Amino acid sequence: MALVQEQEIAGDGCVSETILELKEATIKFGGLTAVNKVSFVLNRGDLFGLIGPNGAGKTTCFNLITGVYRPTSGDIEFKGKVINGFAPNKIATLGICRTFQNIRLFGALSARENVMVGANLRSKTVMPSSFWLLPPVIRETDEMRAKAEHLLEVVGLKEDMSTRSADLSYGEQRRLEIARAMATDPELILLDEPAAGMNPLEKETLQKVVRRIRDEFSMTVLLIEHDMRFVMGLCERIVVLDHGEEIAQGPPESIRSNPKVIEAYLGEAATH
Amino acid sequence: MKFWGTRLGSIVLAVAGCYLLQTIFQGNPGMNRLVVLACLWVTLSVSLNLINGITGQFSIGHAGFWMTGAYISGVIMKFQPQLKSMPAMQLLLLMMLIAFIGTGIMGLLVGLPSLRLKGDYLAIVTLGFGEILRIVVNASEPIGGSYGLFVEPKVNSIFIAAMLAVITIAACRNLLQTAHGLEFLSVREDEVASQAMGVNNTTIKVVAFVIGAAFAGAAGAVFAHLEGFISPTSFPMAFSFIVLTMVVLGGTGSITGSVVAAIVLFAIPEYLRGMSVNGEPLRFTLAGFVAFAIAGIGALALAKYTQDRVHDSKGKLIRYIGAVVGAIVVTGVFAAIFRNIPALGGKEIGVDQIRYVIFSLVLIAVMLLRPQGVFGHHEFGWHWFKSKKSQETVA
Amino acid sequence: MIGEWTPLIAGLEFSILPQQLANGILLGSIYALIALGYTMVYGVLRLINFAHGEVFMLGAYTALLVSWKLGFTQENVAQHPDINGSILTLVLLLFCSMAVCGIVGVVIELLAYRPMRNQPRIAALITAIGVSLFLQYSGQLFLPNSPPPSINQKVNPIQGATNIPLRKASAETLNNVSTTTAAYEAAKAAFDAQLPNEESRFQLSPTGQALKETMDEANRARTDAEATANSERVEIILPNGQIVMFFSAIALMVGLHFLVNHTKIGRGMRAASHDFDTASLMGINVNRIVTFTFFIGSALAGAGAMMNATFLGTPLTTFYGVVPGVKAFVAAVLGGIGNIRGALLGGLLMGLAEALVAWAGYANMRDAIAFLILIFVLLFKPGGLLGSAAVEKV
Amino acid sequence: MTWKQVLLPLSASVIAGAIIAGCTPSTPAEDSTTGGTSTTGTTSTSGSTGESTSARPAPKGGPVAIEGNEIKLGLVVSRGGDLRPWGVDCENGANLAMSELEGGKIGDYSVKLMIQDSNSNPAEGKSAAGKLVNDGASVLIGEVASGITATMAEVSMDTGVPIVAVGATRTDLSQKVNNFFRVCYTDAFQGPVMANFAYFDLGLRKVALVTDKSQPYSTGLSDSFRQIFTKLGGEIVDEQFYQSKDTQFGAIVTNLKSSNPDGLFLSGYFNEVGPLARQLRDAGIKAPLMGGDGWDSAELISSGGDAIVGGYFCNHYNAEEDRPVVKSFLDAFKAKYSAPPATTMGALGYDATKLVLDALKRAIDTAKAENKPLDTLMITNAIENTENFNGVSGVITLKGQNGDPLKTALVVEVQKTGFKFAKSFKPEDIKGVD
Repeated sequence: MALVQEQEIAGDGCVSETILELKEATIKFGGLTAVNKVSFVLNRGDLFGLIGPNGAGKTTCFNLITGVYRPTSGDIEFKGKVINGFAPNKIATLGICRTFQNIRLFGALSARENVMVGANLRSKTVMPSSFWLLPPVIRETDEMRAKAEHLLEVVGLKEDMSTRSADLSYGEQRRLEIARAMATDPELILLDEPAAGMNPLEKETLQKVVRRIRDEFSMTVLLIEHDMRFVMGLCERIVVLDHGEEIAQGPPESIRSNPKVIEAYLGEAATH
Repeated sequence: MKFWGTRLGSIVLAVAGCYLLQTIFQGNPGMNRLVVLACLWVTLSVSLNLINGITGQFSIGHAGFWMTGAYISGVIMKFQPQLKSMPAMQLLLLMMLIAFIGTGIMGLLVGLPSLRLKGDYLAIVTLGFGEILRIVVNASEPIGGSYGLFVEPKVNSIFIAAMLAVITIAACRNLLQTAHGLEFLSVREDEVASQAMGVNNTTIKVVAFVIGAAFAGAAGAVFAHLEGFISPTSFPMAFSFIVLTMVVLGGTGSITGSVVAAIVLFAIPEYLRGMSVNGEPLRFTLAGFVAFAIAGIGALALAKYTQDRVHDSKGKLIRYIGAVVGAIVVTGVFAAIFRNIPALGGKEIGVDQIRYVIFSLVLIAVMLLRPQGVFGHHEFGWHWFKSKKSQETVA
Repeated sequence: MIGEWTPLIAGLEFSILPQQLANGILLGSIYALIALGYTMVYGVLRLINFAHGEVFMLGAYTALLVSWKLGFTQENVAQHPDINGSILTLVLLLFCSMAVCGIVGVVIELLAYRPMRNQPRIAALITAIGVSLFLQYSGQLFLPNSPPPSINQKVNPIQGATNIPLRKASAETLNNVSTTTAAYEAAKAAFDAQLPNEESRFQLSPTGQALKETMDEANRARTDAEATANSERVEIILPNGQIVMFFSAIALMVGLHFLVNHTKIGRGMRAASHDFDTASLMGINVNRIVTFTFFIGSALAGAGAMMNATFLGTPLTTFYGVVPGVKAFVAAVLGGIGNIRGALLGGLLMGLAEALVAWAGYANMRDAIAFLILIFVLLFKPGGLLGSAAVEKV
Repeated sequence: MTWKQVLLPLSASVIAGAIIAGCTPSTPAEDSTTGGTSTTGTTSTSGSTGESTSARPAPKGGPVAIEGNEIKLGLVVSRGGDLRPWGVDCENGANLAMSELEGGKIGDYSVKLMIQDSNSNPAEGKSAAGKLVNDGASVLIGEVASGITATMAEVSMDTGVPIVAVGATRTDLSQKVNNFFRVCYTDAFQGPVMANFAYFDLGLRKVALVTDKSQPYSTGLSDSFRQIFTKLGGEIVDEQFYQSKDTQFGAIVTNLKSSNPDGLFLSGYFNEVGPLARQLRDAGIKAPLMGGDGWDSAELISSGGDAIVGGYFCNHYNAEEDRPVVKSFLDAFKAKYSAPPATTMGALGYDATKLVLDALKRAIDTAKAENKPLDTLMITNAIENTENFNGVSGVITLKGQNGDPLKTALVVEVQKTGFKFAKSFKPEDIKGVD
């Protein structure tokens, strides 16, 4: 029920509470600085885009936020709390969840089971009780199944609920990843190239889904995308990275006309 | 209400089944022991399946856990002989409980490296653990060393062994019935993704090792009291491989697969031991065996080719039948030819002498034809008889 | 027994440390040679070839059967004591072992592993275990194993040992040795002279008994003097056979290194080990590469087996390959499986560890401690010493 | 994760356990009334008093009457695994003994030998023995190793079927049950023989032991040697260990060298002793080598080469002995299998079977005389009463010996062409044993 309230607040746009803040986050691999002093602020309810040419450090940014890597310097704050170097599962528990650029589904599990893994994060029962199949666990599992089915419906995979996830098509797998991430009830969801490999029709549906995530499920969305039209049509604010450095930040219109961005995308922007 | 009814019903059913098993085989001392051993193998293979198949941690040290359990019980009986005054059944249960806990702790120790190691590296560490244990026991004379240890009292109860197997199966199956079980599967499927979904991989892996080891330890206690004598040679490294084979052959992650494979693989050598014609062990000539081996390889290759390349079911069937018939014909012809080769001609071998040759051939053949294991990731259940096969593993 | 373990430091005898290090290196070079086979196959196919130990066993049997064909059977040697092997015989045995093992390796790959190539690795592993069991148990039907035969020592012209003195015993003790030896010789001569009058060596008349006791007394004095000389002396004694094994192993490894790094097929192997699928897309005939890898890896096992069986003379059973197989596997993992230099390093370290553990007075725990070292190394370097732990790209 | 949630499953498990424990039917083969712990040689029994004169506990099962006119003997050997060389020899010896039985019959009974494989594993050995008894075996013969025999003895304990062990030298085995017998001597006999030989005949005072830590046989032999040798006044200056199937012994050889022994006692099997001897000599150790009957194989000379020549070991018989039974056995064995027995188990397997057949004859006579059906207890008693059985491996007396035969041991010297008799030891010759 708390969700509904937050949604209202975000919808009104009156209160802009900072949910994630990167403060000069930097990471070096050996001599290579993959992300260099990147700073940006996400407010609750944002639909935020992170773009940049190949190798700009976007996914590394995600890895920093989700705890796969620990920043060499700088801080990452989630709801005012520094989360540097937390284990990924800890960060997921705090309320940040992600999808992966190179899809990482649990291939042998069905679509529904994939989502249930995510939903299990908010389980209130302990694992030992499942060895005994105690009633609370069964009840909870049933609830999770229902939740999973609902989320699959949201991303449009209701038909394929019991299909092995490895047997799904590429686009379906991407949407399944989103559903799985949503199942963890995150406050902030990170989507890594959700539209990659989709046809225009699928992309359009996806845009709706992402909006719905924000509006209906009141999650803050941070997404990486290559397709400019997709990003520009969807995001309210955008950060552009190039060679690990932040080169621009602002609403889509200002980004579109930013000479630095055009330079970085030279030739690439024109094709989109 | 319905829930508790089902629950109570299945418990009663399981107890009754085990009791039935006991009453059927009680009177037959030879079978009695084999049934107990089969139950122990089932326990071992299902518990390894939890580590290896369900959680995906490549462990080949299961004989070590088995040995730990057996020795815990043996050593306690050696140094606390006054325990013998307890009724045998209660004593066995107590020993199983202690072995369960003790081996669980051992499982914790062995499981810890799994937090850092993966795949083959983890495999060699678990293998090394088994070997270290064997060598240390060999060198520790207070607990018998290589001489071994007599364990008293001997308790021979199909009921207990079967109940242990049932409880192991139930624990694993129950786990997979719930969303918590999915955590184990997700660790197997993709550790990075599972962690990103908030699964604590560390806990999951350690729990898998602890539970898997603990059940193997309990089986060890039963084994020690069944045999009345344990020594490091009773738990050779090869046993770890055989348990692993049971898990993979049944289909990694499939509990029913593990159960069936354990029973079948245990039964093959024992069945071949008893295979006889008019009371004499079945014998055939070495020439015949070689011919059969050659024909078998050919038939296997043909079957494999058919499986991979031929797609219409009628053609498949014809080729399969052709492979079998061809193998029989080739065996006959080659046997006739080989009989004239002096090195092969005269010798005769009993089927019980080549039990393990046949065992290994079955292993290779099954793996070639069905690499995902007999049951794949699936469980055998009622849904197999329904029109639409469910593709879901669990839940 | 636990109470009787030598205290760790007090038991160390530093005068034999050089010798123990040499022992370790000699032992390790053979581990390394066998480990190379594991490592090469793993490098290309990511498959642990559990049947490698059995290929090793077949190599030893090949050497045995060839030596029998050459006339070095026990009866023949007993009848013709002048039969002696030459270096040429050894080379022939080596060649045959390597060729047979190479072919066996290729056949195993073709029949058992190739169909499994696109299957889960664990399935291929079980097939490998199956092949290993098959070779062990079917070998019992066809190969001579009761009693376990050994290659007759006459085959091997390289006998004896090389002594490298590091510190000589003092002149005084040496003098003492020669006096006591002379006294013993004299007593022995007296006893031997008496022997024809006796019923047997062990059933003596009082005279004989007295003479024998004098001789035993003199003998004890002599061994005591020799013991003093021994403890003063520091030396390294290397059995010639093992020296040959060591250098052959090194030569084979250097050859392999050249092959992998400086030839076309070696380039193919490296490409395949880097990325199997891409290599095949790049027009490399990966099947040929795999076949070749199995041939070379198995041939190296054959070489190790032939040298082990000939120079050390252990009787052969079909389980001959199990222990070297496991040890070499450990060595390969220790060095970083898939890495050729790692196999060498791992093998040498294993050998040294075993020798040093025995030196410290824990000979009964030797293998256990080798495994412990492995576990500790892996905990700190999860990819082995030279292997890089694969970092998953997220 | 609250404690309540953790405790609930735990307590549930305890309750479940209690329920199972409570409602379990007790099996007939209840074992709570077993005798002593029997880890030492002299155990007094409690409870069951058998009709046998021995002080060992009686078996729990049996006696089983023999129906029909066929007596089945069950032989367990290792056809697979590490022990195969000994197993095959034992099987050959037993088959030879059977083939010498005229008409395959004793009196009215035809005698059949059934053979099962133990695959060198104690558990499988027990399964094999269980199967044989199930198939109607009235006597068990085997195994060559103590570990497997120990589990087989459990079958004898439960069923009352007597067992005659072939090569199980572990001392305390025979104390478990009174239908256990063996044709080999125990570790407690062989070790002292060699200790006496080393001390008195070779005049050694400082001996080093080399033990195969993975073989109970070797461990036991080393222990008994050490015990007697130190009691006689000698000193054990060092003990080094290896595991079966080791091939390079450099490290322990170097240690042995630094301890400067007068003599070395290698208690392992010939497989490792041959190469070990060569490496000892290569390292410059000249002290004489000694061992137990595990050395007995022609392969010892082949694998040990010149290094092993001059070594002494304790054996059951010697091929050059002029006892007629040895000669006829060797001739028959060579004729049947075209080679002499490869290990000492050929003779022991032959003796075990012969001894059983001999006992059967007497048991059948007894049954006839008492006009009772033949049963396993009669056979047990007949075996127990064996006196002066003239076996290949020596004259065996089991009467009053608690299953361990009274035999003469031979010490033989290894020579280039074979083994030469050195000295024989009767049990009463051995000093230092209480």
